Amino acid sequence: MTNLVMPSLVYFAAACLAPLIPHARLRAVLLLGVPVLAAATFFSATYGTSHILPLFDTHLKIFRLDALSYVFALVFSLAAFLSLLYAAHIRDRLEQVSTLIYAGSAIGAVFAGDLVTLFVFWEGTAIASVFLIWSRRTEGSYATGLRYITAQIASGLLLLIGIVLFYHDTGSVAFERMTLDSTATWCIFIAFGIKCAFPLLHNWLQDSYPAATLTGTVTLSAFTTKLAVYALARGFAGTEYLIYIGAVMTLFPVFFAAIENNLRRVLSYSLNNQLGFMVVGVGIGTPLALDGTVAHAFAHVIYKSLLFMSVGAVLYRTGTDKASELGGLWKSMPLTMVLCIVGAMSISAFPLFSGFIAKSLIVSASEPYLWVWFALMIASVGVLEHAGIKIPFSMFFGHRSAADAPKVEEAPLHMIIAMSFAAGLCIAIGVWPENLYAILPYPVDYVPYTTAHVVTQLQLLFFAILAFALLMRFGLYPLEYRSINLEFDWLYRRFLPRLVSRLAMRVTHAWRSLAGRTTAIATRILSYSPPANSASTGTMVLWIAILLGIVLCLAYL
Amino acid sequence: MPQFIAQHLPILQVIVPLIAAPFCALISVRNGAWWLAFVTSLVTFAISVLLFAATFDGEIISYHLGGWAPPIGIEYRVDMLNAFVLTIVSGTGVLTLLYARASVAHEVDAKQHGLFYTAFVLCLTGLLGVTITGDAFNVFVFLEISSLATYAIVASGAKTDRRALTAAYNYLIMGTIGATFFVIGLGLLYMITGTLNMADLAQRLLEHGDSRTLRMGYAFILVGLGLKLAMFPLHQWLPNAYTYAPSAVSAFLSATATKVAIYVLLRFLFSVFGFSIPFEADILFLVVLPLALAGSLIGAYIATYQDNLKRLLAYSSISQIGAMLIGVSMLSASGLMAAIIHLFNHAVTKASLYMVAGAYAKEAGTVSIRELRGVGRDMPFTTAAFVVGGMSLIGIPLTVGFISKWYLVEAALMRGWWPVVIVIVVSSLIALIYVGKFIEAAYMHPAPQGIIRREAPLTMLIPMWIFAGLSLFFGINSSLTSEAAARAAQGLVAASSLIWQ
Amino acid sequence: MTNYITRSVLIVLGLICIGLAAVDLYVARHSSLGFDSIPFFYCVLGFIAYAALIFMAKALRRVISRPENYYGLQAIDSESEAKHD
Amino acid sequence: MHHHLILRVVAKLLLPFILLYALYVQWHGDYGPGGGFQAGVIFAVGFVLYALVYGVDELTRILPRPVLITGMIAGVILYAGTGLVGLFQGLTFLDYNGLAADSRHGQEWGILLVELGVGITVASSMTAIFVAFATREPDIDDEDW
Repeated sequence: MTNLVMPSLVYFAAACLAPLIPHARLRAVLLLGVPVLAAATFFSATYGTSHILPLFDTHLKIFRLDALSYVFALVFSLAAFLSLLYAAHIRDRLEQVSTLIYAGSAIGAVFAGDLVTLFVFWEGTAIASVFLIWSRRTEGSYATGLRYITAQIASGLLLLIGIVLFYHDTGSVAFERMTLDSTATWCIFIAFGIKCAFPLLHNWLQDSYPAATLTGTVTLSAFTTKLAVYALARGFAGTEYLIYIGAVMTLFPVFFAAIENNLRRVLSYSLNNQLGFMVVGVGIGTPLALDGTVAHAFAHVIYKSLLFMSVGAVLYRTGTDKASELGGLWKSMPLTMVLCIVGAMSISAFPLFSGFIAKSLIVSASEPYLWVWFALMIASVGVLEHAGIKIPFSMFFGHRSAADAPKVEEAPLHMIIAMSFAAGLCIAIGVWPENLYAILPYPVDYVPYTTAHVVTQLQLLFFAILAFALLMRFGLYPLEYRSINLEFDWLYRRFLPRLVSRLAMRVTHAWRSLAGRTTAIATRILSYSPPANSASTGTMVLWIAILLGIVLCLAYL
Repeated sequence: MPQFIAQHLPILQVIVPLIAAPFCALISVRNGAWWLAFVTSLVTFAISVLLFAATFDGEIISYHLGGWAPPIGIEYRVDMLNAFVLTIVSGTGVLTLLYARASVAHEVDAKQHGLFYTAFVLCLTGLLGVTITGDAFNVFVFLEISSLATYAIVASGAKTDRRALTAAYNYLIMGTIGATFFVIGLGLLYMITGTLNMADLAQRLLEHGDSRTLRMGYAFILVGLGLKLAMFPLHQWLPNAYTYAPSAVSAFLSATATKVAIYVLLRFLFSVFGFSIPFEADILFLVVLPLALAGSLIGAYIATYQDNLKRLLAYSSISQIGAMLIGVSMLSASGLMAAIIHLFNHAVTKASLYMVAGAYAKEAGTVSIRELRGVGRDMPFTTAAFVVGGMSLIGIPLTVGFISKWYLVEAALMRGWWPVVIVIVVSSLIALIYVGKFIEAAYMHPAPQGIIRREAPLTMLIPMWIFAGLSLFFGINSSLTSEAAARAAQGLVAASSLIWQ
Repeated sequence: MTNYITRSVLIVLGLICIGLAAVDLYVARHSSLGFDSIPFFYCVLGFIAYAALIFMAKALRRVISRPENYYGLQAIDSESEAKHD
Repeated sequence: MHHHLILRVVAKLLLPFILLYALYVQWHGDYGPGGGFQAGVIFAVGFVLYALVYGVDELTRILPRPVLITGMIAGVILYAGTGLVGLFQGLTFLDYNGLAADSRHGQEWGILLVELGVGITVASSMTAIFVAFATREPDIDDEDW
């Protein structure tokens, strides 16, 4: 036991104390200190530090610091800081407390050295985060939150079952690399998969992120899925299934994103696609690929926050985040536009931006798998389409000229500061990649800025932009209109409920007619009337008699 | 500790509250009855703790009443299991009495307080007596003492709701039938063996072997106790009784009465019958296990529909009792341990939850979930206690509920009973719904117009939070409870003739 | 005015693309893939992939597009927008 | 209150015998059929008969509520107290050997006192239950039925 304070405890303590501060401004400012304080506890600690807590007949390693957990904890701290800064205008204590608990749980989970601790924090992120959705306080957000929490709890339960089985099989709950050779590890794998939004398990993400408050979405986008990527990288690195799962994940959201009207949902699809890159990296499992995954997760958290923040700022000023209702805001929100474009260029992997130096690692590592490499290239074009072009274009230019656009103010100062901070980081990482490479788990001897690489990347991107421009010119680019798109969630939001209600109606009908007939017969024969009060002593005694009868019958058998 | 007291601990455990009870009715000073009852419960708790400490390393204390040695005389016999249950009962007694002062003053007529506390202490006496005695007929006598007193204290909720009278009356009818079945079963056993001392009974039943009479006796005792412990579908007396009783009584009974009945069931199944003939185990698999599974699901399911918070908790109790019976039906040391630890954990959790409900009844004047909307803001500490208890009901880690579920699932897996694991998980999921329903109403909705609610007084908050704190403390550090439960379970298995373990 | 801007943007973009394609002839690539050293590989890939993606997405939209209130009036997409703080 | 003359006279005549019989059952309980439970009930029967014929008010005049409650309590205390004596003599609870110089006499005393305690409690409880029912104010007045 060292004298290191667990960083997650800093968040939890702050979550307990924060609501007691009466002044909203003061509270918002003080909260900014929390991620800094928490990061300070592990920032300069040596790798290998751990805490052991005895529980049951085993020992739990509730804190483990190594290269992998360090990077994730660092970027989570950054994300928590950005979210809190961006949300400085919020007075809702519930949302602040859940942000703190959510961030604290995510960081705690990253430091978990055993599965039980991981499970505790895993559920912590699930339960805390749902309040970011419910904080919107509409009926729709409540229903969405319920669907979200169901998926999250299902993941937690599967994890728990997996842990129990794993403990049963091996007698250990240590969280180390696993192989998919038993029910236990499959359960854990699928639990991770739900949180990582694997194809067909992904719907909770696109369903819920647009439903959160505008600040809540920024927070949500950073933690849950990246925690799952961390868990996969720790537990299932080199599992071949992941390569193909990841490849599918990079591709299919691209199509949905291209035709989605709600911009926060577009970003959610984009998030899913980006996770695909990381999952491919985990699946390949070579040091280069894992470094790529970690670097990509790091860069991704920052530019995805930036994009969500810019959409949030527009939503804050105009009251909508739907592409069909927006456009032409470049004149009234120029700063937001510039920052949004920085985020868009980062995610599209323009050279000198963070996406470029991170994604390249994964793409290079995927070269032995030809089709996967190909999928990643196409997906990169897709990223450019929906996140690089569609997001900034539909908000700031689009089908409206600046004259038609509603006259709104520039985003509030604290939002601009938060976005500038994120944008600065995007550029800094892109220009000086060696600082990020230095903290990755494996030594990196990769050079992103070769002439060939820069040129090919620019060719890919600019010809895609050219295609966009030409399609636009000839009116072939799909215009946005108010609509939603069916997705896999149609199954459980529409099909199954209808099916069940129909079946239930049938069964009720059948039962009623049967029961009606039986009662009629019984009444006629026995002139028996059912007791009015279901819990009358008569009924109770009847049950006793039945039960005693059964037991006695068995006794005579 | 003087030798004199150390020597007589087992009898003092029962006799102290028995003698104190009548004096409660005599004292006419304001709050005098409460003070006497409270001091008495403190003394009994101290005695239980001493007994617990004395038996923790496996010693068995035997006390002969009237100097007559068993099997002729009555014997009080304390081992790990009894001592554990005694501690639960008397500890709950202390805290509920502390809580009762404000709560009962609100819910029971002032002029009935003397008699109320008399009945309360008598109920405590009965429950302690049932637990401590080693004599089968004595179990019946104490069971009746506690039950009769219980009917009275349940009925005393009539000031706030007249339905308490009907509830108490139904409870009386059902309780009497249960006790009668139990005594019929005892009579049949006495026919076979001619003895009533439990240890002696076990010995002679083993020698006797299988017979119709024995099977009948087993059946009657099982069903009788099933009624007392509210085994599904014999639970129907429980929801009304717990709903309309004064809140302190609900808290006390939910933590003790059914738990003691489960203790008696364990004692009879393992120590007396001991599964010497296959029939006994068969019944457990064929009848008790399915009913326990059904109970744990249906109880939870019905709970999700309740608007009355106390009734919701009552149905949740039925579900949790189902979980304990699942543990018992596994007929393994780990299953028993899970049942015993759940017995403690559920007692702690449910007591705190009923105390919360009582605080609402006093301060908000209602226990209807619909009318309690937004109560989380007006009564933050009380509602926070509910959140802790609710998490424990669901089985979220760091609460005792998780510990119970963990051991239960592990025991089921050891037996390879997959469907049982699923039932346990599903019933926790349903628990999530009914707990979530209240928490959502308490925190996410605005309060109804024109309602003034204040935080509950400290005398209610302190015991409530002691229970809530315990359910967190033992959820984090369960070494004491799991150790005690494991030893108690081993003792029971060792006493029985379970050969397939 | 708008037309003028659009046209000049298009022209600038075209010039950049021509420049990039020209550079392709001078840069030697050493990737392990081999086939990507075909001239203008990345240019063609970027253009075709983008166009194909858009057309496929448009086809997909015909199948799955629904009115906003498809899941009832109490779903996120059909709720009023003014609920944000 | 002057109806049922015969009943009133016969009841008054019977009462002493009922009480005497109760006492007989009480004192013979230790070595014959009977004992405190039965005796207590017979005692109570006497009072109930009295109340039935002469009215509950008459009964509560001679046996007010406090007296009944005190009776119940005193019986329990007598019972438990007898048991406690053994405890204080260094024996176990309910050990009567020390109640007299001779352990045989001690046992006799013990049984007698314990049974007396039971008898008093049962008699007063039964009477109290009867009184409680008989004096209960009906929710609905007789005229309103």
